[in-house]
Amino acid sequence: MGLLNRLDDPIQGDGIILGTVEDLLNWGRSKSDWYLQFGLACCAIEFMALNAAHFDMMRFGAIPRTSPRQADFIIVSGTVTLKMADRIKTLYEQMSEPRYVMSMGSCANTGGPYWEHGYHVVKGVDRLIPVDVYVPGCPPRPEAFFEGLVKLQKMISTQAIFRKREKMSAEDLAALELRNKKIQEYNERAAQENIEFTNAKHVGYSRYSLDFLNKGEQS
Amino acid sequence: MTEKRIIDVDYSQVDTERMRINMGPQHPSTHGVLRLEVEVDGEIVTDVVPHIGYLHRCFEKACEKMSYPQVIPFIDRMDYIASMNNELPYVVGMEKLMGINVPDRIQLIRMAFAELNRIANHQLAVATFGLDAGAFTPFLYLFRDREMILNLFEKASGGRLLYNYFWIGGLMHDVPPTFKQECLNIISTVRKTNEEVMNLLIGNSIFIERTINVGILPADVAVNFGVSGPVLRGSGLNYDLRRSEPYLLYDKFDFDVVVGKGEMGTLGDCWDRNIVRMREMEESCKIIEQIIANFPDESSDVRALVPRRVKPPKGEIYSKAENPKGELGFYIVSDGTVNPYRMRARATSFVNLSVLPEISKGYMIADLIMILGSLDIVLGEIDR
Amino acid sequence: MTANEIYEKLKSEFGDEIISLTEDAANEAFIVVKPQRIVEICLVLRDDPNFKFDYMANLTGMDYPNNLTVVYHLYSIPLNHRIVLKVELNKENPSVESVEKVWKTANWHEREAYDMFGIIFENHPFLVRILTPYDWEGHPLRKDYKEPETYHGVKIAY
Amino acid sequence: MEQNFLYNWFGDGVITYALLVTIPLVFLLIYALVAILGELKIASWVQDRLGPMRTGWKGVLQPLAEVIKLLQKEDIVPDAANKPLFNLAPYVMFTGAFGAFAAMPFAFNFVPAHLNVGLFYIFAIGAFSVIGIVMGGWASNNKYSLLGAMRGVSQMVSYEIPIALAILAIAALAGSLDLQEIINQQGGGFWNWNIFGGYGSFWKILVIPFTLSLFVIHFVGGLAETNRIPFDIPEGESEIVAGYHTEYSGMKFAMFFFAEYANMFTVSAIIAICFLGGWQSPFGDFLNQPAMQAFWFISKACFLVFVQIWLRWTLPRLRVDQLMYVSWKVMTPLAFVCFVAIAVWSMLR
Repeated sequence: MGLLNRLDDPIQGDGIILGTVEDLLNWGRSKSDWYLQFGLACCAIEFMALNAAHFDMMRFGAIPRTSPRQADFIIVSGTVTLKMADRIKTLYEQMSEPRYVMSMGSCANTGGPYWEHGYHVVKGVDRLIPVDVYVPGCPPRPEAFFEGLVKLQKMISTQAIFRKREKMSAEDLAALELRNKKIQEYNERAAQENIEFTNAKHVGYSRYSLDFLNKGEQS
Repeated sequence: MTEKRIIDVDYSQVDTERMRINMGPQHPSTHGVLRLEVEVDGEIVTDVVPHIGYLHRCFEKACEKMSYPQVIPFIDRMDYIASMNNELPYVVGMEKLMGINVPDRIQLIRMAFAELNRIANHQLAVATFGLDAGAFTPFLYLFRDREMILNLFEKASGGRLLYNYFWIGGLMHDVPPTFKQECLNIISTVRKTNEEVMNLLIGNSIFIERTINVGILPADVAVNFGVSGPVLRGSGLNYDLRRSEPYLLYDKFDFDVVVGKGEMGTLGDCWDRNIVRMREMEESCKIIEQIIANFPDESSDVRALVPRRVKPPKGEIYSKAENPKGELGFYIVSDGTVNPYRMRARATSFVNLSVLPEISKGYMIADLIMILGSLDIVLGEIDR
Repeated sequence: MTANEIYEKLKSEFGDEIISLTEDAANEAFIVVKPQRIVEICLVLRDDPNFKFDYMANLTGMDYPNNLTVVYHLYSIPLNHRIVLKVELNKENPSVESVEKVWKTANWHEREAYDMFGIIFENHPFLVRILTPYDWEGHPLRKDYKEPETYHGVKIAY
Repeated sequence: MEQNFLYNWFGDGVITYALLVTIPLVFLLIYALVAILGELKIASWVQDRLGPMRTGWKGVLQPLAEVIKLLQKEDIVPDAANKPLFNLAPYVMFTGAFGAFAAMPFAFNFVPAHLNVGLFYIFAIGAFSVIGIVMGGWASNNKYSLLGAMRGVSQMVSYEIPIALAILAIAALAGSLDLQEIINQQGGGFWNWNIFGGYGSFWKILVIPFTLSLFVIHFVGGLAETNRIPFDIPEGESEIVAGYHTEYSGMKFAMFFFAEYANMFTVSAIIAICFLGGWQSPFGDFLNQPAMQAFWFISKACFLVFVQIWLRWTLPRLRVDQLMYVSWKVMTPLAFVCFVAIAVWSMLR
């Protein structure tokens, strides 16, 4: 059965016990990845078409969850604007730990058609949160999105949990180091400018808390 | 069962404290990145402050730095559910400004695609409206048929959602050879599924209870708020740009403007707005049938009249068209150069959303979600 | 009613408040009006039985080299005719009376004109930025607008 | 009543008690996995799509993958949350659902705890899950969960009245609260089931409308008890994000997930016992051996679970005040009328 196909693989299989347990955990995590139900712009409509009957996303075990606590990976589908930047960061920080990010559409990858004149557009969501899979296209075709999803699942299923690190191929190792460095760097930046950025200081202003008018202190 | 809602409970002796909930940019049913700051007294909504701008993509500033044809892909990305209809007012306005008269065949193609896009938009509107009420299955059925329409668009323009198909003076490509047959298939399937959705969702008594007498919008308040499209017609006002100021060949086709009559509950509630959209799909099917009936068979060169360099004379024009969501207008000011001096998009959802605080006071949170769903807003258009 | 009739009637009623009427070759005509009594003019336009402009389609700002203009597109549903009003303001302190009392839709349009052009609308119920974040500097649609370098620690330029 | 077959095999020792507890627990866990898979597959079948296909053969191992994944998730406890209540809530709700299995008769000789007030006990322990919801909603210090908790309380409390009346009517009909006794009286073919007025002369046709409406009331009340659409306002997905379990992640959320499915089976089991003749086979004495009896009981309960899932994917959701209106103004008076009619009938019979 395909479930534990890593067992008979001489290189990757890290012994019967540790290798199997790790593969089982990876298999569970990759096959039932719940995503956060959250769309930004035009890619969100293509995203809804993915959940519909024609291109059924649930075939991959991806069930929409409305609260970030229960979501495994967040799909940034659409243009990330500066006003939305704090929210995306808060959402990413609210998700529980083994979390992944898939940036769908060229707006989320690099700012898309708004790269030149978009004064209010963040040129790529990887300026805010570390991204695992980029799906190009504006909006990407559903098949392109599924290729990204399968790539994400493959990445999850080959992640190292126990002493698998030494056996990984050089290129996998480099990719893993790069990802950890990005997360490291992101954590430092978040910690260093913590006052300015991460807390919900800029949650927003309303007619009742009028002190936002005097620029000095904010509510 | 639920008579007209009168919330005059006197809370004087009970010291209740208003709670302010933030239905933030990430909420399952705000149709995108809209933040509603809702002041709630228990479950009853006392005040709503919509905060928009989370998808402001600097459309108007970008237009001033681009040439006229370059603007069309950006217009698609404004109301990304009805992109064909978005391009229509801009293209018709520019042709009027530059004095190009497009042959009848191209006008018929434009009208056919605009009406197909209207059906696709209303399918999505009714589907998400059902989703807000908690019914998941109609969403799937309506989206299954939407795929058929998207396939036809993809054959014609190459894109599933954003097309850049209408050019100033013509079209990008000619229609696919099987255009007529596919339109007729689409119409027959749409009619079959709509009939099924009418029984499954619209006729469902729980859905009726959830939507009648909710978010009542009187006609005069609607006009004062500048609301347009199915939201205005849902309040019983017969105002449709295709009839009052006909563009393309709409005056040669007979279709009747669907107006809410308040059959269930009072006139102008969520149910009326929704039923207007369902019946407008039927009207669009009728129009497409008439277009297919007298559609010329021989294919003509669709790019004949497309100018090499679009340089309109100095002047300004406010061209508008009946978008599925309402009146979409483009105020184009040209100073004779290649770039437009000012491009102002009067977005329908931007105006339709401004009526939300007015009609959602005194209802419950679940009603607020239904009212928001019945306004059928799209955030790309609101924030531009 | 054609644009000239509307212009004559307004001219007779308000005298020199109404400055000029220009008929553009391609399309509608627009009437230039002084900013001082804009609210009364709009009230007359809305309530007068032979005008009945009950539907304000669009209100927006324009940045011309020598002045800031506010453009009102009005339409009457019962009588099915359109007119465009223009009010010219100097660039130093562009401020005009808010017509929110006449058409409720002006509330959000004026907030956007303030956000994009910096035009102040007196006694507007809640004049605050609508599209850009609340603590954004500058008015983006002005011709002389320069993009900020970073916002909240995020680099803006590509 | 018949002694439990475990006593004959292992005598009255620790082994029997251990087995009496583990058999229902193991059954419940397996059932919950099957129910999760059933929900996904039935939803996909109703919605004209495929559902999970890539885990094992045709997606059969999907619930297993979900459990393994939820085991690994980080267990976030919000710092502003009330820690003890927050951690306890899912387990309280699960005990509410699993507690009822103590008195659940699977066959004429297998019932974990043979209580002569079985029906009353099950109904009382059913109210336990309300405490779980309130605890979870209040402790997670989140406005949406608070709303979800308040809605959950008002819904569950007001739907226990019609269910109580339905159970009262069945107790009056059967003359006892002992579940085995109620089921024994429904023996001899499906015509003697309580849904058709229990055993009795030809005249019970007069009572059938009342018992049928009681069955519907109990089923609709059961739907509200398990927060299923059209009564799923405590976790109204489209209104208040994820209701009372918005702040839960990892294994605690899995416990809430399990509790919901376990609760579905408990409620369907009670309805099967009271109205559809528990482990009685529909063909009288044919196919009535103990093993087959357990099969009949589980298949009746699973059929009702299927109907609950099926309803979830067709109906929209009710609003809070309409929900209260249905319970207080429609179902309770109807339940009173049926109860009086059945009380009179059980006297005349």
